[in-house]
Amino acid sequence: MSDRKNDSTTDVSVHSLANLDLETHEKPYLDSNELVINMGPQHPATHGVLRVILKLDGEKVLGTECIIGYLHRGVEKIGENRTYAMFNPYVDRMDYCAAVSNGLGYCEAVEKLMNVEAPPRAQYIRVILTELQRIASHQLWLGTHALDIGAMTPLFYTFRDREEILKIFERYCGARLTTHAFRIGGCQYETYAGFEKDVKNFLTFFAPKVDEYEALLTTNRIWLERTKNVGVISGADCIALGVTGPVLRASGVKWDLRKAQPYANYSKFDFEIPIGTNGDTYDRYLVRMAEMRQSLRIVEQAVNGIPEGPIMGKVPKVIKPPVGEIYHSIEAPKGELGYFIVSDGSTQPYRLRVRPPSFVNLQALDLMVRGALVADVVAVIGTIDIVLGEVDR
Amino acid sequence: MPDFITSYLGSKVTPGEAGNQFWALVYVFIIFAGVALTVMWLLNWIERKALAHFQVRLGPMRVGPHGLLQPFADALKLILKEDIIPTEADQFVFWVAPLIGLLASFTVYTVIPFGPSQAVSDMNIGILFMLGVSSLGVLGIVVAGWASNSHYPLIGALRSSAQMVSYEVAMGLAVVSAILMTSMNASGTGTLSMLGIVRAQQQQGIWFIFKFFPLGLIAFAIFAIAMVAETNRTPFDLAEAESELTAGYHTEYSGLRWSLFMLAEYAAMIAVSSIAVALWLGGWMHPFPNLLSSPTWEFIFSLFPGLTFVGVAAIAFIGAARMPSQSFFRIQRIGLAVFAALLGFIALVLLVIAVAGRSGDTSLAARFREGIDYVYWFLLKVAVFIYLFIWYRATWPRYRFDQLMRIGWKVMLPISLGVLMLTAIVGVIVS
Amino acid sequence: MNPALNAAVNAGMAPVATPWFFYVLAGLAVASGVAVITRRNAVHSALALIVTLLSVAGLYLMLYAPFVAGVQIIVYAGGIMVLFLFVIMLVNIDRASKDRQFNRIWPVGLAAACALMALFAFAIVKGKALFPDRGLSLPESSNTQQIASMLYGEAGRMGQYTFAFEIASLLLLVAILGAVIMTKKKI
Amino acid sequence: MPWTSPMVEKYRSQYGSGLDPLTYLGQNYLAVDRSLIPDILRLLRDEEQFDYCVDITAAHYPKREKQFDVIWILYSFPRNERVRVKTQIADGASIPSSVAIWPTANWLEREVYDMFGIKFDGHPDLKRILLPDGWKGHPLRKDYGILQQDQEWVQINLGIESGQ
Repeated sequence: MSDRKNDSTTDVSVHSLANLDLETHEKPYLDSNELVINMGPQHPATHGVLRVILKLDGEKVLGTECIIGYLHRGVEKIGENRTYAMFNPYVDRMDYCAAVSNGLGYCEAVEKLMNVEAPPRAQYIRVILTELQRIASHQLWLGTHALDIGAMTPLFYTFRDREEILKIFERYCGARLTTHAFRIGGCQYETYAGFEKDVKNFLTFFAPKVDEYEALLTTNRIWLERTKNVGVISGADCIALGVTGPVLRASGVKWDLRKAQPYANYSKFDFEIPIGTNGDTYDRYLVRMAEMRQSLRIVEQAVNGIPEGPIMGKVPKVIKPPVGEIYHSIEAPKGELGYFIVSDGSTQPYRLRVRPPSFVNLQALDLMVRGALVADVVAVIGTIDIVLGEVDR
Repeated sequence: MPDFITSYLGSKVTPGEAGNQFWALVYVFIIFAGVALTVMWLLNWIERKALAHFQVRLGPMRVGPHGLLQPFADALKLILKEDIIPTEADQFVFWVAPLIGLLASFTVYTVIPFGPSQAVSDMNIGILFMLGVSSLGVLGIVVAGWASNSHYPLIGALRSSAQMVSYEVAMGLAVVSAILMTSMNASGTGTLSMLGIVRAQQQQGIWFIFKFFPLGLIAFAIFAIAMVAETNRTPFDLAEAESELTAGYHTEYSGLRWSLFMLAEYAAMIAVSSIAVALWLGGWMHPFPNLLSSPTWEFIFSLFPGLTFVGVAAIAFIGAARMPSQSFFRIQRIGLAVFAALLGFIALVLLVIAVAGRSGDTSLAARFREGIDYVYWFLLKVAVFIYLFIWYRATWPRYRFDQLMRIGWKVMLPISLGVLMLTAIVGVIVS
Repeated sequence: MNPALNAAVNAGMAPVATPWFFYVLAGLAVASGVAVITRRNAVHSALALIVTLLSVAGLYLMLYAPFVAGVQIIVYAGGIMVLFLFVIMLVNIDRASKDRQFNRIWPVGLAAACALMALFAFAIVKGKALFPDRGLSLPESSNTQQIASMLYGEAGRMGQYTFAFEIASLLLLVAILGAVIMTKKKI
Repeated sequence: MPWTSPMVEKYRSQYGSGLDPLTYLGQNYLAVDRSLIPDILRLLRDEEQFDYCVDITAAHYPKREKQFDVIWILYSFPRNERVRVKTQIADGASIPSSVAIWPTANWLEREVYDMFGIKFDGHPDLKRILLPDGWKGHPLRKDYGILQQDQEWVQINLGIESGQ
């Protein structure tokens, strides 16, 4: 299946996350080198409460160290103390920019553990909403990333268009951000009257908007200078560091869980996996732009082929999966989002582990910014697309 | 009326040249008050509105009709805010830094030639003085960054000083090539005086942007880029790059002291735009002064100021008419209508002056008409630049520091040097 | 009225300012000059130096030398002082301010300063005749043009100081290259 | 349910009873004795092309003698296949770090240490990652209550009586 370009065995010496020597020595008299600055946890460009300690030589980055956990809420511990159904809303609070995707992963993992399957209509609704959520997440990413690099305007364009997606969510389930759209075994709500029309309207509305974003940035000289060859990471490094999602694909590895290990009913849809070649910030931008277009394709096919039928599978009132364990992962907008659930046969998970893409991807920051400039750190943090709610859980 | 007032009204030179201290002071007052008000109110409002409309937003809408009074509300807020000086900061330097920048950018206005006699003084080293004083503005930024005793402001200050020093070189060379063009006359002597430079364009019958095409254009382009860097605006706003350095050199500033930095930045924007207008775009001259100089054309051009105000008043009236009809908007609607009426009145006065001043060249009305004409065309050209500044900000991302330096030293400096040499060579050949 | 001022007025130039201005500027220059060497904080010293330079520029203006004044502001206050500040900010100031302000050879420095002052006084008192009173012959052309014709000559004639000027610029070029070579380990 | 495949057979014959290949709901995992851990992981990467370490986590079983399960979730890009490796260790025991095998293990192992207190030998920088450095207790252990917190830390560092 995998037609990766970088077909190398992962080299151990590829990258060792060496630690920063942050101890402040007595400065020599005329020493102008090595400035240690603290970026965050309150900083406009760290997308939340990420704290990055930068060791600088002038403007050149000698090394970074991420301090995370400011938003730690103990989601996994909460999961062990709630029933399966009660925990469902909590997953929305991890990657709050892609709540629907989180919910899909969790519901499918529990369904797999119980060996039930959502009915076809529910699968279609799930795919439509999840792909819309992917577009929304990428829009949010694009706006904030462009803002980090200094372009203000894309932010407002993307928020204007993201609003249309959120409106569909709101009409469907009443919530815009933390949607709690799915239930274990299917969907809670039947689509509202006019759902298909809304989605189709959005398709025709949004296709030209992607071009609009691209008109602003893709051939913008300054944008090119700021993103090309910035934060380069090779495919082999990505794999060694466990980096997934658009970052991995931009490095030329054609790997998408929707194709590699199809879940929901993604195998029924025809779409492509966009990949980049250089693994730089610009390629990641292009990959995400192309992914928005591919998501539109999927939504179009799904909304045209949505069958009639029930929306909930046969799920007992009290969810009690048999003893056992399961790992299930989906392709969230940010990468591989996995749930590892151990059941002891009771109504609560014995152990619930979330494999968050942002957390793992963030590890690559150090490799990507060494030797770059301060401004690149901001660009690279943006391009990894982290959500601190998910990093810290 | 006292002698010193009436004696000057017919004068054709600047009050500084005529040694008329009273009128010099009046001019200083008009210019400073005008600039402060324009900068604080109009420029602030226009930047926010224009930027908002670039970004599919409305911008300020609540305070006053279409947010017209928002800048005043903000100014009031900033003045009333607590003046925080960090304990670790260098108190005195922290206190004095914003004043340096403000002083530098306002002092420049003494030599801006709004018209042949509409300037405070015609200094014979005008352009040199302007460049020198405006380069002092960076001291305010550097010192502010240092005095804050904090890492981000320090990096902002370092960036700013490196940027200013680099771009001043290219800017200076571009300016020199314009000065060189002033010497393309019979006597072969150029001038550094701002008025002299505009007069040279008048005598040679060409704006310097078109002189020795494309040399003038290239020099102008170099200056137009360098002046964005000089004023720390997007895409060269690295000194205050908010996504990297939170707010750069003014991170630790708040309230009035912070607003002084903003005031200085806006004032500097107008100042550098004025240099560009005076040096390349014919200063106070209306378009095609050599072709369209018949009395009829003069009359048509003199109607422009009045017509502009008519246009703005009309827009304001339409805005008032289109206000929603809820009672909540009644005050706003009335306010906007009054504003429109005021603009209409100004337009009427201007048109009356234009018509009355048409006949002779000696009457007071004619003097007024001329003065208004000069100032109008000068400010119109400056306004184009201000709009460009806002447009840049809405469109472009920010350059990275090394790219900025590379452009400054490896692209703009060689080009401006080459343009300077070519201008000199072409000048020698032509004369 | 002194003759120089008289000549200036005759040449169509209004007096730039009263002697009062001179005393203010001179006092400012001296006071800030003292501040430059007495401040412990290097940035304060640099700021005081800027004030000195600006007041000297003002004095140039009073001497009908606007070009020199303008160059003084651009080059010294605008350019060199910014670089000074740039360097000072990168240096670890805390330690510099703890160092002794005056080292052991300060009496020598004082003696040298006194000697220089005596020399100036001597020159002013005794050598008045040596310096022609140029103020009497203020020409029509502006100061800028005079400097230009001194340096570059006019109407095909080489200027008085063209050669020296070119040599000086060559010297500066050599100094720049030397600075680059000294700071860069590898070129 | 036992898991059979040529790969498993090969290792089975090599390591014997230290290795227990199982499958559940179509997902394969190897229950491995702690002593075999670095070897098996290295073999899986080098010879079986499991080049992507998806996740490292643990589970706490306080009633067992060896209280902790440490679980590696691996994926192979060339084979498009997942496998889990599980081992049991006692409280206080340590386990060899796999940072040298997959660099991504760095933060994942730190998180396991943070949440369970399992030490990884040879980890370059084993310290807490999500919780603050001075925190007492490891929250994902079963004996750590859901409302429990390090009162002392909260009082000293946050200056408040309680975080709840």
